[in-house]
Amino acid sequence: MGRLDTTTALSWIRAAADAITAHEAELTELDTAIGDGDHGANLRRGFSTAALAAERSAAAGQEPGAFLVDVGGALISSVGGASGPLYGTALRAAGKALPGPDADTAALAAALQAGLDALCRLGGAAVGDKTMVDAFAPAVTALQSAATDDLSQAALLAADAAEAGMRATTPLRARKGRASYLGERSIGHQDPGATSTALIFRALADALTSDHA
Amino acid sequence: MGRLDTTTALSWIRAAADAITAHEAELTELDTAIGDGDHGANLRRGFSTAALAAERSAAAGQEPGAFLVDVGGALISSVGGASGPLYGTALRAAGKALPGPDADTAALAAALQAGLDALCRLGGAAVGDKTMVDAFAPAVTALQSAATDDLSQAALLAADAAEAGMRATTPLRARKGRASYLGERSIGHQDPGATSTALIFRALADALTSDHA
Amino acid sequence: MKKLLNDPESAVADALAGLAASRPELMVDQEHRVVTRRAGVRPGKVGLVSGGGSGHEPLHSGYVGLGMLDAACAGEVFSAPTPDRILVATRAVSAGAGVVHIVKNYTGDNLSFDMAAELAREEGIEVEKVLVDDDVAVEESTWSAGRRGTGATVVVEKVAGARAEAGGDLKAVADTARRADAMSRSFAVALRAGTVPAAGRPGFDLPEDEIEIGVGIHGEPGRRRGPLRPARALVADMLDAVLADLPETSDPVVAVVSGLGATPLLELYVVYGHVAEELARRGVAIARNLVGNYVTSLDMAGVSITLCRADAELLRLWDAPVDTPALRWG
Amino acid sequence: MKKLLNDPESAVADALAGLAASRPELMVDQEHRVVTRRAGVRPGKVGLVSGGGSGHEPLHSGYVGLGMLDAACAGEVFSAPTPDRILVATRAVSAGAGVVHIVKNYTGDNLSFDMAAELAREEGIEVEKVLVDDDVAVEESTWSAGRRGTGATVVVEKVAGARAEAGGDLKAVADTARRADAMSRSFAVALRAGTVPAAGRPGFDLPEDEIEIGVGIHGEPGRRRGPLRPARALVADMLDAVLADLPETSDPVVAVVSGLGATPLLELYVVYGHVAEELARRGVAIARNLVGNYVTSLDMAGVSITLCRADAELLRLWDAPVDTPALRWG
Ligand SMILES: Nc1ncnc2c1ncn2[C@@H]1O[C@H](COP(=O)(O)OP(=O)(O)O)[C@@H](O)[C@H]1O
Ligand SMILES: Nc1ncnc2c1ncn2[C@@H]1O[C@H](COP(=O)(O)OP(=O)(O)O)[C@@H](O)[C@H]1O
Ligand SMILES: [Mg+2]
Ligand SMILES: [Mg+2]
Ligand SMILES: [Mg+2]
Ligand SMILES: [Mg+2]
Repeated sequence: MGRLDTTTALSWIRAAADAITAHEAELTELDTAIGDGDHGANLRRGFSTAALAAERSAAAGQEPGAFLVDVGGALISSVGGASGPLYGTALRAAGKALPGPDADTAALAAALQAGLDALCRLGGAAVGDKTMVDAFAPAVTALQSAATDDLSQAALLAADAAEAGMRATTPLRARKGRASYLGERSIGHQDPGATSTALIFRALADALTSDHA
Repeated sequence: MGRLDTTTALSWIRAAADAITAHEAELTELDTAIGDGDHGANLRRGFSTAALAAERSAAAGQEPGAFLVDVGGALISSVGGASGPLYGTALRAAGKALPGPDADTAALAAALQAGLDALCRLGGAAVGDKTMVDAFAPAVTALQSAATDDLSQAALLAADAAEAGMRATTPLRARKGRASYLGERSIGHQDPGATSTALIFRALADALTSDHA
Repeated sequence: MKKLLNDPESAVADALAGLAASRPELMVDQEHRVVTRRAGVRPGKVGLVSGGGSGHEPLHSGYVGLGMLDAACAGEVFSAPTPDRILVATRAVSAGAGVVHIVKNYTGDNLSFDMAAELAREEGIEVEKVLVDDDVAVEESTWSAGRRGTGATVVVEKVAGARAEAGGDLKAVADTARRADAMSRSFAVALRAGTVPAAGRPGFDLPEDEIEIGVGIHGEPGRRRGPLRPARALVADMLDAVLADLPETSDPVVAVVSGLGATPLLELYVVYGHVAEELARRGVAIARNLVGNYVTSLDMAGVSITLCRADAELLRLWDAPVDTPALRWG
Repeated sequence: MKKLLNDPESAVADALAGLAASRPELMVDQEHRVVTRRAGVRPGKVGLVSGGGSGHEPLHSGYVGLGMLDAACAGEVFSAPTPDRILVATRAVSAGAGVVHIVKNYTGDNLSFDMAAELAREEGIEVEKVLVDDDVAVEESTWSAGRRGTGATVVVEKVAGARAEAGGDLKAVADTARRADAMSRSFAVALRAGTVPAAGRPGFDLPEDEIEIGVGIHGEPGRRRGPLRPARALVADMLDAVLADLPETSDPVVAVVSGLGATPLLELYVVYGHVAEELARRGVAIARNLVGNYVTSLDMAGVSITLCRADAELLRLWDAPVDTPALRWG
């Protein structure tokens, strides 16, 4: 009942790139409030480069794992901000943990868990530090614990969980990234990275839903 | 019926200094619109220095002529803007043309004419160029042609003429000073120097009126 | 947004094109946004690479030249350069003696430089990373990403460059740079926010009578707002913050008063006057000083004060000849 | 008004105090607001005095030093120094060979320097006045006080200083300076007005999408308003205006791109890139260039472009060693 193959993975990255572009202004806004205002431009640039890499990788017949490694590499070499190495490393680690031509819910969840682990190792952030981890972690947990074999259903739950995690960053005081420099003043603002993470998980759900409709 | 002696001349300079201080913001405003915004500060600084020089000069028993030379010198060495050398030179020339311990209307008019001539020689401006000359010249003319021996009455006419000349600068296009750099855009603004000239002639009338009340 | 630009997208590329046209002694690799010395690196000399987001000019490209950096990587505005580009710069300045990376302490910069160093090492290039973290507005605690790298960068790059030019080996150059950083502290205030070209509006709005206190160089708000006060009082507060954290030795200091991009020199000299006055009052001697735009934050109005305790060796390195677009003497 | 000052009244004095603290090689006479070289003037060398209103920093005090000015007179903000102070400066740098006054063409400056020259001559000091009038935004006609002196001042002061340092006599130094002025033209645009401290608010307000075209350096509005356009187009228009009036010779030019006080270097380099591109297209070679804040107008955002046709002699004088706070090479 729904597996992630390279075609669907390509749809995911396309959808993520579209979502980032559509929300660029919002991400800029959020990063202007508690960061340096470049998260929207960083990710638009990064995902448009990543989408090109994704097309090439898919056209070259890569399996989803190698495909995600390619996409992650493209992010690392195009974003520049903190989010680039973090997202890129997460996708590369996820890709390396994803065997075979397609993945079911459990395999994808395990791969994304590996990606999350790499991200946390690299950035040193934990849940509650007001970063992308606050959206990423609950999404992976939702995917892992989804009581369904239907990957698109599970992805919808993951997207919901990411969005809930994203919203939950608002009252937090930042401990990592630029927002931490603001101390108390970071409280009351939604984290830009958690917001883009939620967009990326929503794009996964969208890709799975439409491809397997 | 009223003559300008050193006591009255001192009252004049005091009154002029007070008027300039009271109208500093207005002069700044006018000079900001078509100049560089410093006419108010220039003249406040200049007239407060000039007022000190005036006190000293009067205390030293100078006659009105030498007194005006002292005051003019103080303006030259304290204003800095174009208006400093111009006013200073005018007062110095007027002082040099003013003989004796006191002056009647005709003598003062002749002295101020000499001051005006020096001012025009130095600055090269004529009536209609949108400068202090536009207020200064009609004031001197009014003084010269006043059909009265009463100096304070004549000074009132001169002040009125200066104010009319000042107002008449508004529709003019500047040919001298910074406002000339604006070309057509100088039209529609009252000249700051003409405005301070009107204040100075009004101060003369006030000094003469109150001293001889 | 009012800027002398063509398009936010091309701002960095266009500025680098201007730098290339203005400075034939520099080489600009537009594809990778890497600025190097046309003369190249003397065989056996330690290579010096720095870089970071653009918008801090003259940092870093303005410090490439004899006696200072060998290469600068220009990221997008306020975004770290990507690892592949840092790698290109690292390769370009590797002359057999290893390469020092001077990195301002921000998450993105740290990650990108670390990844690039990893790749360079795989190619057999020895890399030492030196972190600049001088901004005392950020308390080092579990509640932050650590002190930011700001005004001290110019001091670190200057002395490290002199040490490398004088033949120091990789460890010596890196240690000198680390010592300069350890001896430096900075604090900045902003009167008006700057505008990131891609964002199009100022990072924050401030009432006419308030300033942001403890800002960094990325347009973020400071630790708190406070009233705009006379320069003398403001400087005293800023020095309190800097001196409270500056290592106490009997050495004099190098003092850098840097505008944040939109501050006229008249005001910077007013500030420096009070820095000199206040430090004299507190018994801290100023051995050298810089007053101007050295580490900026786009068109932010404000000022940063950096002090670096400098012993005889650091002073000697400071005084060594330097010939770059933004620093030149000796 | 948001500025790093104590009091508008003391702005100039406070800035001079900072300059004095920062630059021990300069001497600041606070009573008369005169900045001179501590080393004094070599007997038999022509003395060089410039000055004008403050608010144009580094002009003029930042150009006092070896190979450039011997003295700078700092008036109040945008107000010429008074004649008595110019006289003090003139006396201070008179070393038996006469003194050149470099005067930007404004009524107040002209009158004050003329009066000072008169007084100096009465004391037996020979004085030559050199007028700088490079701003093509002001058409020379019966309708104006003549072209303003703006960006070319730095070129004139540089080459005159070199000529004097090289032993030129009074007439030679003055003639060199006049030739540099005659060969120079400038044009400036403003994106945002600056604020005179004593006035407390900006000289003009501009909508977000408009600029002032043809501004001077005293905060006055320009000849007209126009839309904010891409830097490339703006530069082409500015060069049109400059080149239309620049003497046509086969000589290359010295190009100065100066920020007006609140313009980040990133933008100035973007502008310089287009200056280089456009001049190449039009067949005008750039022999030397400056990009930075050289002649400013408080915190005005904007840029001026100055071109000076420079023959071999002017280039040689340009290249001669200079050691001042704001220009240093050779
Ligand atoms: N150490 C970290 N671990 C995890 N996420 C982080 C960390 N530092 C920053 N982030 C995330 O990165 C986001 C900012 O990304 P971006 O604006 O692109 O980079 P930068 O902060 O370098 O400008 C933050 O909102 C936060 O979610
Ligand atoms: N050539 C001139 N002749 C007569 N008056 C002049 C001349 N140039 C300027 N002025 C007067 O000076 C006034 C400006 O004075 P001020 O602002 O103090 O000096 P500045 O223009 O040097 O800043 C103008 O409004 C004008 O009336
Ligand atoms: Mg950011
Ligand atoms: Mg004025
Ligand atoms: Mg960033
Ligand atoms: Mg003025």
